[in-house]
Amino acid sequence: MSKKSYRQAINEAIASEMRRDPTVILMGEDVAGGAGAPGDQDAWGGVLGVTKGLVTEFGRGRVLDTPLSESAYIGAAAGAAATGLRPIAELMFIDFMGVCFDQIFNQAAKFRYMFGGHAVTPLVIRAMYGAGFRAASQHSQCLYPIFTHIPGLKVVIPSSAYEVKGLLIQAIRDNDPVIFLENKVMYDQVEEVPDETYTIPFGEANLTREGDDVTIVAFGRMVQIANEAADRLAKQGIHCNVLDPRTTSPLDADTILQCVEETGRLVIVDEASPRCNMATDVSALVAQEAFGALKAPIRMVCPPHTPVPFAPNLEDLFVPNADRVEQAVKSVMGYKIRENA
Amino acid sequence: MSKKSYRQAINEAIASEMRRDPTVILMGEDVAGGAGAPGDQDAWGGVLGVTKGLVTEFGRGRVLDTPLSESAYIGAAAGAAATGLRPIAELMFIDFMGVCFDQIFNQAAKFRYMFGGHAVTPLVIRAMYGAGFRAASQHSQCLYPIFTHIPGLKVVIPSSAYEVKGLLIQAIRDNDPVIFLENKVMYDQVEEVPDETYTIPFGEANLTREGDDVTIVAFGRMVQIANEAADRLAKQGIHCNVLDPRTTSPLDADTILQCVEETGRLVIVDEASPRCNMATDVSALVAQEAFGALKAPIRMVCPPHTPVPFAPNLEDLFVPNADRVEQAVKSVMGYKIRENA
Amino acid sequence: MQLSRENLLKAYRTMRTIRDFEERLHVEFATGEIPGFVHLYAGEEASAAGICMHLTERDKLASTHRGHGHCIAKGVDVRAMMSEIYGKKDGVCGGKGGSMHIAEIGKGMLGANGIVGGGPPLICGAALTAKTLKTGGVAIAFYGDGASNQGTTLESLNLAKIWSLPVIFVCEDNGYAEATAASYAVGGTQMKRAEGFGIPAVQVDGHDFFAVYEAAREAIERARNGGGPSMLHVMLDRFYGHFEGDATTYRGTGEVDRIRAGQDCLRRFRSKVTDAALLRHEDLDAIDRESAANIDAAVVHAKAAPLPSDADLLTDVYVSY
Amino acid sequence: MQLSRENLLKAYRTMRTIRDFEERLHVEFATGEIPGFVHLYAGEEASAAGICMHLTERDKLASTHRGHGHCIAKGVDVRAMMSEIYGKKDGVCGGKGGSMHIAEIGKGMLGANGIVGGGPPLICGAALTAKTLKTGGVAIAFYGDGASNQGTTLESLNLAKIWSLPVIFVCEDNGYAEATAASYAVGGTQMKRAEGFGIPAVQVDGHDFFAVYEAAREAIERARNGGGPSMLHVMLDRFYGHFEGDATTYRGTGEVDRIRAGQDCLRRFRSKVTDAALLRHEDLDAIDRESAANIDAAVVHAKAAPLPSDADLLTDVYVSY
Ligand SMILES: Cc1ncc(C[n+]2csc(CCOP(=O)(O)OP(=O)(O)O)c2C)c(N)n1
Ligand SMILES: Cc1ncc(C[n+]2csc(CCOP(=O)(O)OP(=O)(O)O)c2C)c(N)n1
Ligand SMILES: [Mg+2]
Ligand SMILES: [Mg+2]
Repeated sequence: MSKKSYRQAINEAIASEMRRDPTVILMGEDVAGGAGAPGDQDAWGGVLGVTKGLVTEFGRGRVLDTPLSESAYIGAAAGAAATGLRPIAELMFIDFMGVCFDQIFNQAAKFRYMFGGHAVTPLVIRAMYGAGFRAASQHSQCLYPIFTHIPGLKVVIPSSAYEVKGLLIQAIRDNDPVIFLENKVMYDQVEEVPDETYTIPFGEANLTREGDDVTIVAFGRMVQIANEAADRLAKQGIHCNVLDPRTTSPLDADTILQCVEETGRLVIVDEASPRCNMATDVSALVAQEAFGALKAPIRMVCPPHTPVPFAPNLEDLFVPNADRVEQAVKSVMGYKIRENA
Repeated sequence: MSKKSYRQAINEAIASEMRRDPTVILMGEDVAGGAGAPGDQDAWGGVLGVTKGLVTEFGRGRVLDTPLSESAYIGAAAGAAATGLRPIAELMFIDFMGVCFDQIFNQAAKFRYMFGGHAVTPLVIRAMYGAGFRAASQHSQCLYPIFTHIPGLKVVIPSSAYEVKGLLIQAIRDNDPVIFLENKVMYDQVEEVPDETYTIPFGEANLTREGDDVTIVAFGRMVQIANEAADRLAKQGIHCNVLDPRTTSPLDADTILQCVEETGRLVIVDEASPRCNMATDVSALVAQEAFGALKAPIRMVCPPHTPVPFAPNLEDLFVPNADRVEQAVKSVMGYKIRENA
Repeated sequence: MQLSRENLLKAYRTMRTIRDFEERLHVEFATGEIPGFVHLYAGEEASAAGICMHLTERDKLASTHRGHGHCIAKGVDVRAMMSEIYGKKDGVCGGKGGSMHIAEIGKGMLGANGIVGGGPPLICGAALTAKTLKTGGVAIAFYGDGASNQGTTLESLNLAKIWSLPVIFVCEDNGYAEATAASYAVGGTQMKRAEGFGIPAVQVDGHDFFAVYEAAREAIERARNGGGPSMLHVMLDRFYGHFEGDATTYRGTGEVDRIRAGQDCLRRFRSKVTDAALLRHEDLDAIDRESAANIDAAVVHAKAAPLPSDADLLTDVYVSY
Repeated sequence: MQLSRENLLKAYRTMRTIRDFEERLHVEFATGEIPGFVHLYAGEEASAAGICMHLTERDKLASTHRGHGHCIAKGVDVRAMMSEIYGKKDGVCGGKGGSMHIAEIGKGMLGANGIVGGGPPLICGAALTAKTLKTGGVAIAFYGDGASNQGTTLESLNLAKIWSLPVIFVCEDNGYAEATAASYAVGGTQMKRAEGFGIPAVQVDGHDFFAVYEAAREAIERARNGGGPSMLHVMLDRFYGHFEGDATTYRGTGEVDRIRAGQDCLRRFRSKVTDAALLRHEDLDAIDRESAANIDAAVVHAKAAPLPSDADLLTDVYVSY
């Protein structure tokens, strides 16, 4: 156990699985540090240095720089997965999915079903997501609702350095295509992360705060925001469950419903665009399955229905923050049930 | 006024707008009947004959067959829209969006915002959607939740021949990028459709059945299913509002909320994959904004979280039908509010 | 022409089986009993057969919407295919895929594909597996003239080249993408495109089994020996419409008749091998009879076979969830 | 070399302004005051200038993530650009776009682009508008060696060819896509790729303004006269990292120093025009001073300029909603 950054935790997860299993390979733009360049080898490790060192340990046969051809290499990763390798393909920014989405959603995700259960596609697609990096409209999106919408994909959004290591190892060992989303603002966050290998199962939510009054369900970096709000609220006598579902697909519906049965109030914090997102997904689940337990409207804390703005002040306004979560919790606490309801 | 098919209504809408406005152009695979082929010109009109006759009237300068290069031509349509034309680009099956999604969601949809309001992109992307055609996993999807999720896009799902004409003319005249989705099972459906030009505004839901007991919100072809269920239920003394939102983005939240305020019960019928779809979107809207009016859980009638199967019996099981809507309505009617709620 | 008698018979059997399969589907589709989209490969048999003769199960193949021929040539069972096309439970994909998604991974047949250009990236991955695990296998991407304009295909040419993957790109050029002529939609030429990415290419008469066979031998040998990707530009013709139901009025008057009369790969094969006295007409006639019976049995079987059960709707989405 | 004195001065002014803009950004970025990603064009000025000298506002241009030079050469106001890069309300995009999304549609500058390969399809559309409305305009797609492997780019070459669009594809080849060398990632050559799609192409020394100018003249003339698309393969070098913050350890020892010493397009321009006595050093020095003052004023302005107001978050998503 030692202090590690989110970045290191990812690097360690990949390295340990590559050591354990020779069929695990890694590919992406500059993941091997820039092939063919005359200077240092292993100079980069992806655009933010996450995979640095891996080509040195595992060689260019297993750590492959790709051309700027996401359809070809994400598709190749899918094809390799279906034929015996366990590729980890880095898409850099999840915003780039638009140039290769077909290979993800019509190919990899559907092989197993279309082919009557005879295909196994152990593919991990890693990418950065999220706003707050001043990276503007085309490099700041979440987009996990889109992947969650697609049957056949699993979707993981780790909320801390500890989580990211265990979930990534799980993802690499998983036999289905996994979309693995790393929040780019979190790479330098440091916490205690075990040196050894461990896995965190998919579809099991993590209760990061306990309380009787309100359940907060939050995704990825929003778990940190939610915890911050919950801590503040606790000092004011309002006690929240904070649930980190860890994976949006599969979703731990049981734990969410159980928490709402206990608290009767629900706030959902989702950094994704507000229409057809995870906030709506969880809200609808609860409004269908745990309606009787609800004492107040289900409130969603999301960005507005706009692209991500560049100007720092606008971006800060765009991303949900602890203040907005706090207000939402207070508003559901203050809700009075109508007589005739 | 005369009886027209959904197919004819679309053809008429395009033809009338092309007559009215010389900047309207049409492009897509085989929309002009197969350029370069030695036989009949105007032989096809897109894969299902919808645009047949248009190249004869408007010529190859305005009705352009494209190579099998969706990124290039959908992107070209966006670029043409931003520079003075009003292109209608046919993507054939919406399932093909995966090879060109970037040009739609990162380019066309974001121009206006990223460029500080200085871009206008009057682009219509037409495509077929939906199951029931025995077209299997890669030709049967809905995918409108994905487009609805993206700020900057408008999304239209016409539910009948009358609707499709008015909404398509509106879409062509609209100054934002519009995703226009035609249900392929409906092309041969016939109803009274005016000969003259008319528009149906976006964001105004259509109440297709009236009733005090339950509100049913349904999309596209599901409006027909919902009406069928409502008619059956009426005979059994249960009276439903059936709402066709027509556009998922913008969504007529006011009318939905108003109907739910009146009925206190809500069933949503969505043919799209069940996670992060329009059913969840509408449910979450209501659970947040009209919670006090709710007398029962919000029930969603959707397909299962699977790709669309090929076998006809499985596909029939997959797509929501009137029976399932009827059951859902009855279940919310039968719901008893808990004492302690 | 260095094929053994056994291989000549095999080649003819493959082509004949494909032809009979497709012609029978044409007839059965017209009855309305076959659901969905069906794209027939009839006329193009020499391509699938000439290439797949060189392959074993360690070799992988990615196909297209027009996939029946590739499946048969790669060894997928005809009865299981027919059942699949009828949407039946004992279809090769359990009835869940249909004509456009026939696959048998265990046989190296990685799938027909409903997305034009969907296959080439996937096959690069199959080739990467072969290279990484040193299986000695090669990987074949079949794609049409239309698909040659899809970015996924073009990117794959480059990826295969720079990773020196054992891929053979087989552009089956039947002159049309749906109703649109290749002469309209394809800028430049396939050969020069290959050159553009530094990939060796040959153009070959796809009506001639032997021409395809020879060109494929060379390309596959190169790939197996670590020489990287190649392209075969196979010129051929489809006998039927783009899909069943297509009236093909965009084709020239008498175009198909002329092709059937002069360019039928089965007839050309027959006359070549009988003229050269490599096989007798009787040998081939026997195969014709055998194939006809086979297909007949497959259709009878498929029609009678049970549909999937309701529970099948929900299985096979994930390995675990 | 048929440029008027006025045009020579204009060319130098453009290149100098770009250089100063970029070098100043390099300095200011290091202070931490500039948000987001910034990709500098320094070293590549002759390409933007040599091409855009031929354009007017009816001509359209699609740029890349490395877009400042194209913007300046196409006439976007330097002060409005600087404000944009600082995220300020009076930026050319109201502060909503930043460095990667600078655009000024009215000037024919259709946008930098955060998606590599995003521009070529769009520019085909701009060219289609020009062709359809007979504006006489041409459309330029700038893209890098990395972007030349993106399917969107490759598809666009074909689309422009078969629609005979007035597009000039300008592949700015600086040898790297981020840290990955073009020698690794680009199979074949750009010239042969153009040929693969039937598009005429020339390779040109991008450190030499005059070479670019001449090659562009020909390609643009061809396009204006209905001759369809061309490609320019412009060989050049970037002086800085892929983006600001890149330590560029993947580059060879002394690589950038050698380039700066021997291949600086500004120095080469200066010696050429002064050697040929077309301009005097003083003429150019005056421009240097003017440019430095301009950039300085732009930075001072941008730093002091107000941020967007909170309400701006919600505007400009749709024309109407
Ligand atoms: C991405 C995508 N675009 C369009 C289609 C519709 N489509 C199916 S087959 C086809 C034509 C394919 O032409 P070609 O590649 O020449 O193959 P052929 O049908 O001639 O065998 C088209 C346009 C599709 N399935 N996928
Ligand atoms: C589709 C996509 N993939 C990857 C990236 C990340 N990226 C930004 S610039 C770049 C390299 C581009 O190289 P090149 O086209 O040669 O342009 P240069 O930076 O050399 O000017 C990459 C990989 C991106 N922005 N978009
Ligand atoms: Mg073809
Ligand atoms: Mg470059």
